[in-house]
Amino acid sequence: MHPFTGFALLPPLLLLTLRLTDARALAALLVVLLVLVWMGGEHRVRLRRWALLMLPLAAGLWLVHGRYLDSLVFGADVADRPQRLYAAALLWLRVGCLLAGAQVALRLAPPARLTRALFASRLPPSVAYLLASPLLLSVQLRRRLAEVTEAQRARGVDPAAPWPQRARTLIALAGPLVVWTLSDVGERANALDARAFRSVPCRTTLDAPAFTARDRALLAAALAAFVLVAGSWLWR
Amino acid sequence: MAEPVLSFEQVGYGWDGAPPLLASLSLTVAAGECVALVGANGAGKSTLLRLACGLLAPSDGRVSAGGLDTRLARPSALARVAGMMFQEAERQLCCGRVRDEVAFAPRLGGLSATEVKRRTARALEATALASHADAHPFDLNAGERRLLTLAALIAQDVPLMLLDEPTRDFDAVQLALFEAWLAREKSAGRAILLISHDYDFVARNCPRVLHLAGGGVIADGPPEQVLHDPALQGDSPGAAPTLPALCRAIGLPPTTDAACFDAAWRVACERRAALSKSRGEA
Amino acid sequence: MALIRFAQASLTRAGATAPCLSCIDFALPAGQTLAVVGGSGSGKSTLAGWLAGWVPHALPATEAGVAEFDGAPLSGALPAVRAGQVQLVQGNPYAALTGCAFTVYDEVAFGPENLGLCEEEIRARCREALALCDAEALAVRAPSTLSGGEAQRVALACALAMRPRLLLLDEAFNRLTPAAADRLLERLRVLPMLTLVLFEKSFERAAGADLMLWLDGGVQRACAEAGVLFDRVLPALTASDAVRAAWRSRAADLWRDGVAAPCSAADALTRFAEVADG
Amino acid sequence: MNPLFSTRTLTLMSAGIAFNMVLGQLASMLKLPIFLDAIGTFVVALLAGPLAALVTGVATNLIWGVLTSPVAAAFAPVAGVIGLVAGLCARAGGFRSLPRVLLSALLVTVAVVVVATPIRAYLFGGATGSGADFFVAYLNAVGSKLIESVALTVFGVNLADKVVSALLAWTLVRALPARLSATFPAAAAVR
Repeated sequence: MHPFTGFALLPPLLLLTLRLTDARALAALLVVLLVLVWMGGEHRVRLRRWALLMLPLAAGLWLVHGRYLDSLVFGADVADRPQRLYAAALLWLRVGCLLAGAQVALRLAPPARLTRALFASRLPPSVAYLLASPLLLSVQLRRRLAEVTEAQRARGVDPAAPWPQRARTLIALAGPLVVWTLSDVGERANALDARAFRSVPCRTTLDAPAFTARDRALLAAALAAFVLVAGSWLWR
Repeated sequence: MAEPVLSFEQVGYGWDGAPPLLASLSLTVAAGECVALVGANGAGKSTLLRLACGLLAPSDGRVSAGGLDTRLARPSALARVAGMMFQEAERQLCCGRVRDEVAFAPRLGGLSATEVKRRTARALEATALASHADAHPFDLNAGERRLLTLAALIAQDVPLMLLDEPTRDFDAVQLALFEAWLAREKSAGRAILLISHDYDFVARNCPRVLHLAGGGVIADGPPEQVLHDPALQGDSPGAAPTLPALCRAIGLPPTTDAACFDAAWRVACERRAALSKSRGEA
Repeated sequence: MALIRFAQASLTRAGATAPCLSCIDFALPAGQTLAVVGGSGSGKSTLAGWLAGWVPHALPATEAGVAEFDGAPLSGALPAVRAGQVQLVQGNPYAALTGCAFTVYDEVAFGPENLGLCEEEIRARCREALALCDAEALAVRAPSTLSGGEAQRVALACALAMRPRLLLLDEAFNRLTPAAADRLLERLRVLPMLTLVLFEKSFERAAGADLMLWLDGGVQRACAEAGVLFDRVLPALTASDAVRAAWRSRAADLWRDGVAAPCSAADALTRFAEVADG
Repeated sequence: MNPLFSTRTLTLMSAGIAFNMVLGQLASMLKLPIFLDAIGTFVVALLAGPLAALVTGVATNLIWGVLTSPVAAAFAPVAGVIGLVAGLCARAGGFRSLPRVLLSALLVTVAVVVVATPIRAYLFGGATGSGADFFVAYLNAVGSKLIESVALTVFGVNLADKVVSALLAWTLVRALPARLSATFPAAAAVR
């Protein structure tokens, strides 16, 4: 399956979450999406990522819209609390659905294939490069961090030190990483130039991810869903 | 005999899922020794250095550096005993100025400001980098950058120094500087274990050479004897170390010392001149 | 006609008053090999960047005098435009990695892909370049996990896959064993249509070239055959003990007239024997 | 034909995006009340100008939106404005000395308040799941309207964040190796 196909499902999903105004329907959608995430690879990481973002957001919304500070500290009148909280819950469910949907789409696009697809796409090479850069850099940064940690350990930096020394350790490890990333900017530009990057408008891509009939069908389905949801909204 | 600075006892090591890289390897390095480690690419030389300073823990056996078991000691304690110069200088540089880079390890070790300053000044002087003290490490050329990692090691002031390909980036002048430093440290009793592919350099500076192959030390002895192994030499006729080879080719007593060779060659030339002169008279 | 022509050329870095390279004056015909020698900080890498077309985008500087590649000015064009003609392999092999690839094969293919060549042509180039550098076994590895020597083979393969007319090797083999480096260099030298420029601080690696250019403090001191420059350049360069012994012997007048200076350790053995026997 | 961004600027922007994401992720993981997700944008603004910084900011949040959090995508215009204003300030000499850096940070903050307040108040009802939500709730409780509470909180949080970010980026750029900074002809003066 083409790595881009998954992302085509996001716009109709966005529209759908906006269209649904019933918390139960949204919750059902969320459950379906979370199950989809859970069924895919790396579900532990992806679900944790989802929870890490959604739980604090829930707390924040609850705090702001429940107006608990008002009633507790100032004794304000909060008769409209249920309505406010219901609206906040809808918002939370929408964000949660989108985040889960993005995780499903990402599952279909492993970094190496996504990068390849970006470079093979009709996007200008420079845009493809910028969009792919976090994927490319994260691999290198992780590798680099391991090297820096090793070199600094040899000089007495203890990655497992107790807290007071931890700040110092953090600086000793982050410093070289930042210096390297910035110094690397020049080298990387030279390397790209040396490989004739952007010298001709149309580059070839070996083993470009194929856009199969199945992708086309899914894309058509996504478009149809988009039209359907939008239409149903306009109809009312 | 005094306690060795570095000792490997029946050490085994292997990366996950791969056949063991090192197996039941034993060796000791004493204070004041300068030992070279040679062997093919991938023989495990760099791994051995990492084991020696505790960056890797052996899967079998025991490694002790300066009396500390590397498996148990904390990095801060090990850093007072063993220091390492990595093969790629860029990977260990972490500060924005040469001066701070040299002072990094002493500062981390919690030394007083005056002591840090003293050590930094001494290290910068020994490596002829004093005039670059305020430069950015990435503005130095490759040879100077390598000298900077040496200066950082000097300031760390450890009894055991592990150097991975220290001479690669040096030009003739920097190499002479480095060899002078090496000679001083040897006589001051520091233990040095280094990896080098420059067998002439090894023969000049390291009285003892270890040949690492097949997961263990297959030869341990003076450079001429160990380096003679065909596995270490290319197919070129100028077998390194080149000076003893030259001596043998022209019938002089083998030596790795330039001054000895020069003296012997001068004598040989004079004798021949006298001989041809007497022949001419006859 | 000369592929590279410099006539009283000099280069001044942006913001500096004194030139960082001056008196550069030589011509190199296509297919020949030039070795630029000098110690650390002598300006070798700057000259390499200049030849690679880095001025003024990647190397902000102004030039004076004549500096031409194939009859056209060396600087001014966008570096990417010249990539199909000139390739520079630097001493730090990790600098050659674009970071746009997840395997070595993709990294080597990245350049030809950017040229917009057809797929068979790209595959043929990758196969050939990897084979020439003995790097076929590395093809499936992740570029960031390569050791120094491996990365150097890959960096060279990346450059060769672009099929350059001029290949600049700035101490490009310093992480390989001497034997491996000699083998690679020998293969490059017999490639048809390739002009080589080596940048070296080792006399012996440089001595095999057709012409030797000596840089000292950014100034061209001399440009001649290795044997002619031997007595002058050796103090500034690294060399094996046997070659250095020959230099001392010549300096001390313990050499026979008519016996040439040695170009390698093996050469030194025979030359010393000639002096001793003759 | 010269491309809009040189290859050098392009690689700088990619590094800027990486900085933004790594630091922003760290700040949100540690639940710091500031974001730290614009340091890379500031660095690009200083070295390559307002346009490159704007693109860097927007790209950061769009990629982020896809990778981890749709909330970030909604704030993409804010990230763009940060880059634009910081770049303009840098070009006008706003990063030549410490007081000027602080003033630039203030200007960026004002711009951010104008753009971010409506997004935060209307799209997310004032909450984004960061430590700052507490302040919104508090201010809201003291009696201000939601939009005012949000604006005040956005201003306070962003002032702290932008001052820290601008200072860090300024220090970083000042400490760059000369060989590198010389290759950015459009770089703003930092001393």
